[in-house]
Amino acid sequence: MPQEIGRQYKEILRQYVMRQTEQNLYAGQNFSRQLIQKNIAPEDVISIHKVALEEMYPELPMNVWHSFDLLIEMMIRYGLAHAEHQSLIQQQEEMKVEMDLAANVQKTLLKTTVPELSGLEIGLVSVPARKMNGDYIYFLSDNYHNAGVAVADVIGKGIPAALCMSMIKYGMDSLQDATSDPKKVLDIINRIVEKSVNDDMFISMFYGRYNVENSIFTYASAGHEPALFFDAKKGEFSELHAKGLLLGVVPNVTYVQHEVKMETGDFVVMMTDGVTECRTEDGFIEQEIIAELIHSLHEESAQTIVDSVFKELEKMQNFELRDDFTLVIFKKTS
Amino acid sequence: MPQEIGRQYKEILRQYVMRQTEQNLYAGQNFSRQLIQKNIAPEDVISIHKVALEEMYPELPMNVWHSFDLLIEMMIRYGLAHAEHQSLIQQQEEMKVEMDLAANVQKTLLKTTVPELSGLEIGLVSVPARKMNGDYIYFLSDNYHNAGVAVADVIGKGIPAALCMSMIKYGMDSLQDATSDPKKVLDIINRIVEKSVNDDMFISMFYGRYNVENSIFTYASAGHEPALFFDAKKGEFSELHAKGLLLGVVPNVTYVQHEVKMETGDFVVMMTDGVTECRTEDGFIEQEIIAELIHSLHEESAQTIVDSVFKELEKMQNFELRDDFTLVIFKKTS
Amino acid sequence: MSYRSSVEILTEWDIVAARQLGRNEAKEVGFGTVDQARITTAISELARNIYLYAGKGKIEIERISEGGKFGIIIIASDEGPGIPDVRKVMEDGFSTSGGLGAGMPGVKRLMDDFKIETVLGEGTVIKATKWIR
Amino acid sequence: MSYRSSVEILTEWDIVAARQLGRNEAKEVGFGTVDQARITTAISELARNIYLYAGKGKIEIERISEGGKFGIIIIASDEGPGIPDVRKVMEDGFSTSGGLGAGMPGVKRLMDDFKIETVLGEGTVIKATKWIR
Ligand SMILES: [Mn+2]
Ligand SMILES: [Mn+2]
Ligand SMILES: [Mn+2]
Ligand SMILES: [Mn+2]
Repeated sequence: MPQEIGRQYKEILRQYVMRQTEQNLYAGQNFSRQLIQKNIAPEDVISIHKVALEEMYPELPMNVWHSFDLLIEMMIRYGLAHAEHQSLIQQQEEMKVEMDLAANVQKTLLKTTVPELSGLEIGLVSVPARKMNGDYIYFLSDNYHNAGVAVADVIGKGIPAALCMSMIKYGMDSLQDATSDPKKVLDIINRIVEKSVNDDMFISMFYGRYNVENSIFTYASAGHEPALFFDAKKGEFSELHAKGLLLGVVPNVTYVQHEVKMETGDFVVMMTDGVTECRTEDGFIEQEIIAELIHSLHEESAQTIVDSVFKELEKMQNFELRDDFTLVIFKKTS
Repeated sequence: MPQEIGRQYKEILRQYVMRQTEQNLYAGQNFSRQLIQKNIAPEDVISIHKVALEEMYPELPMNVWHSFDLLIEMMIRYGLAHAEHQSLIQQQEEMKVEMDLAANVQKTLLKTTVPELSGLEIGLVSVPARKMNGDYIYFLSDNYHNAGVAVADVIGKGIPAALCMSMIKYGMDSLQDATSDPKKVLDIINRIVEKSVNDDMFISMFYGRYNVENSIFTYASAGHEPALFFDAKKGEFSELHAKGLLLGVVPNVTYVQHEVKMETGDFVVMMTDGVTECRTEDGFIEQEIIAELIHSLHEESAQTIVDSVFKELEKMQNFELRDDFTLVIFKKTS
Repeated sequence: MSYRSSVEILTEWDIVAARQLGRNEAKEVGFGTVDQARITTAISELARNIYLYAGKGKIEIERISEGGKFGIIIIASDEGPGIPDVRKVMEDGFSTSGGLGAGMPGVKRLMDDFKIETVLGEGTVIKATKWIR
Repeated sequence: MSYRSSVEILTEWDIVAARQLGRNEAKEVGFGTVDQARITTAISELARNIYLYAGKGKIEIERISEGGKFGIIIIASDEGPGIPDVRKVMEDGFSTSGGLGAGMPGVKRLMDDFKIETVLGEGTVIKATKWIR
């Protein structure tokens, strides 16, 4: 223990014992900040205090000094926890650097390009609850007639989910054909997932394909959150239901697909359960609130809608995302 | 603060002030354990101490009590750090569960089967420095004539490395042919890596193939640690050098391959730099020591050799692995 | 209406004045010595933030009671630049705090309840509540 | 040869005896009060481990000096089952220690140097050294 610290503390103590002002307490607390930064353990602080007091009041009874020895003993384990904290902080820092890097690797590995088709607007927001995203979006397109999108969610978050996602990506890569039927896409991905994933990992996926020639949106679902269809003329929402088993449960599943005809101004909202299961302290945010919110924005561009919905829901949840949040909108503009 | 705690502490303090025995200090420290478990902050401990002392010695001068108020103020930030520690521990615990799960997912994703060919013994040990392995082993085999092995190392550790590995796996999966030439394998994997990996991620890979019919071991390297060849007759090691660029640097690389004829008792040692760059407090463990170690074990089975080498090097490093450690031996037994 | 008093934060000395106000109020409401020190530390952090990042603002202390419980609210407000990423500010920045447990997560820990409202370009209002146990 | 004294660990009371020995030695060698308490805590942990996991063993204290520096070595030895995975034992088990910083990583932190040797089925010897600063 450098003597200088003892000397400084004695001065602060002398001042405070003389005059119990806020300023002297403030000086004390600022000094304690420095002590922590210098890795002084709490038991050392007691010892410094004892020494300073001994020098100032050597006449105090022995009992007082004995009592300080017990207090030092009491503080040793707090000091250990404190030292543990320092190394934990360092580990945390390393982990943070690693996670940032991993998130970057993930972004590069899973990158996908939003198709640009005339007559179709696509809006996308996908925000991980933590560093790594367990939601996955993959676009397929011939850049002319068809735009397909896979919206997937690994049941689970973080790194294990991210590892699973990399597998889906390779499955999707192998498709390379935007005209594939949604049911067929789910079929293929299901087989890949079933083969290479742990039994306790499940993935839900929605696959939708829009054809600009006939304005038909075709979709199928593997246990995924239903999509919403906004009918601009009626100003109403309806759910795009589709039944289908989660990916990876059994090797052979035949998925069914449905279709809906879109008119100008209509849009389809695809999402993960991170959107529908947003919750505040008071419980879940009601579905209707989300639908109303989107409704109020329906004249905006697809990207503006998704961005605004995310911002609003983030605020409602007091800026704490409990699950990865993904929202995709396909909007027919002409 | 429950009054009970104050009462108990006062009793411990009374005992200790009366008789300064080790047993009383032991009682105090055990009590401090309980306090920590009950989430009592260090500033609370000072306050409890002050109250107990006040009750025991009300006649002490005011200065003593003022001094305790400053000490409480000094402890507040230690208390904050302590509370931070508690939540950090919880995060750490969640992270641990997540990493365990991720390591499991990785194991399932990257699983590979050790080929069984008559006349060839294969030994394998691959231990991650942390939870996730950034070293990767993949076996290819026709289970009859040829056994191939890819030994790869992502430059980097942990999760980002693990994500990259998943990509190599899909590349290797697409090969499915144990007769492929090593140079061709590296060629293909290089193209995949170059396409989908960040510019700052590099992977080294050694690919070796043994043919039981002609006893020839053919190999090529993409910037990987050289393999060692043990000549049983001479009782000597030589390095299997092979030049070649790391994977992922440029899209088109032509790798060169070399071959070596094996006699009964000969073996090839393939490894990652986690083996050659083992280090103790005093610096790197010398290459010669590792070679001598393997030499002394050369009559053992391939698996016994790799296991023994790992155990010995782990001990030399005081049980702290600095890098993922992978060692593969191909030994001709007849 | 409940009793409210305030201190303007312009210089570093005002931090001490805000602490003094908070400690006095906490004492009068009936908090013990340790909790007084905790409330004061929370005020310290909030006032320091105003001083460092907004330039000026104020700390108000409001005494509250509800169903026989008594407590205190610290209201820190400024017309500074606002906080662009609240999620980030509320995250434990263990390494940046250097184990000091400082910043907004520290204030949240010292108090029982913590609310933040911020608008870019308009300012920030933070309300932190603590009840006597 | 350097001065060495020891305590057998068989019952929980022997933990106190080992602590007492360690504290006396540390005091005589010239450690300050706080370091005495740290050395004693390290002995506590080691003796407790013997008592809990090996059944019996001993704690020896050796005074050491080197180039004008003075210090102490705690040697904890047992003929228990040995430690199957040393890496795991030396890892910070934050959650298992519940923030108590206990176990072998705790001993390592309390002391300056820490060495462990263990053979399955034969036992474990731990040597922990601390120097006067
Ligand atoms: Mn998920
Ligand atoms: Mn989800
Ligand atoms: Mn590596
Ligand atoms: Mn390596």
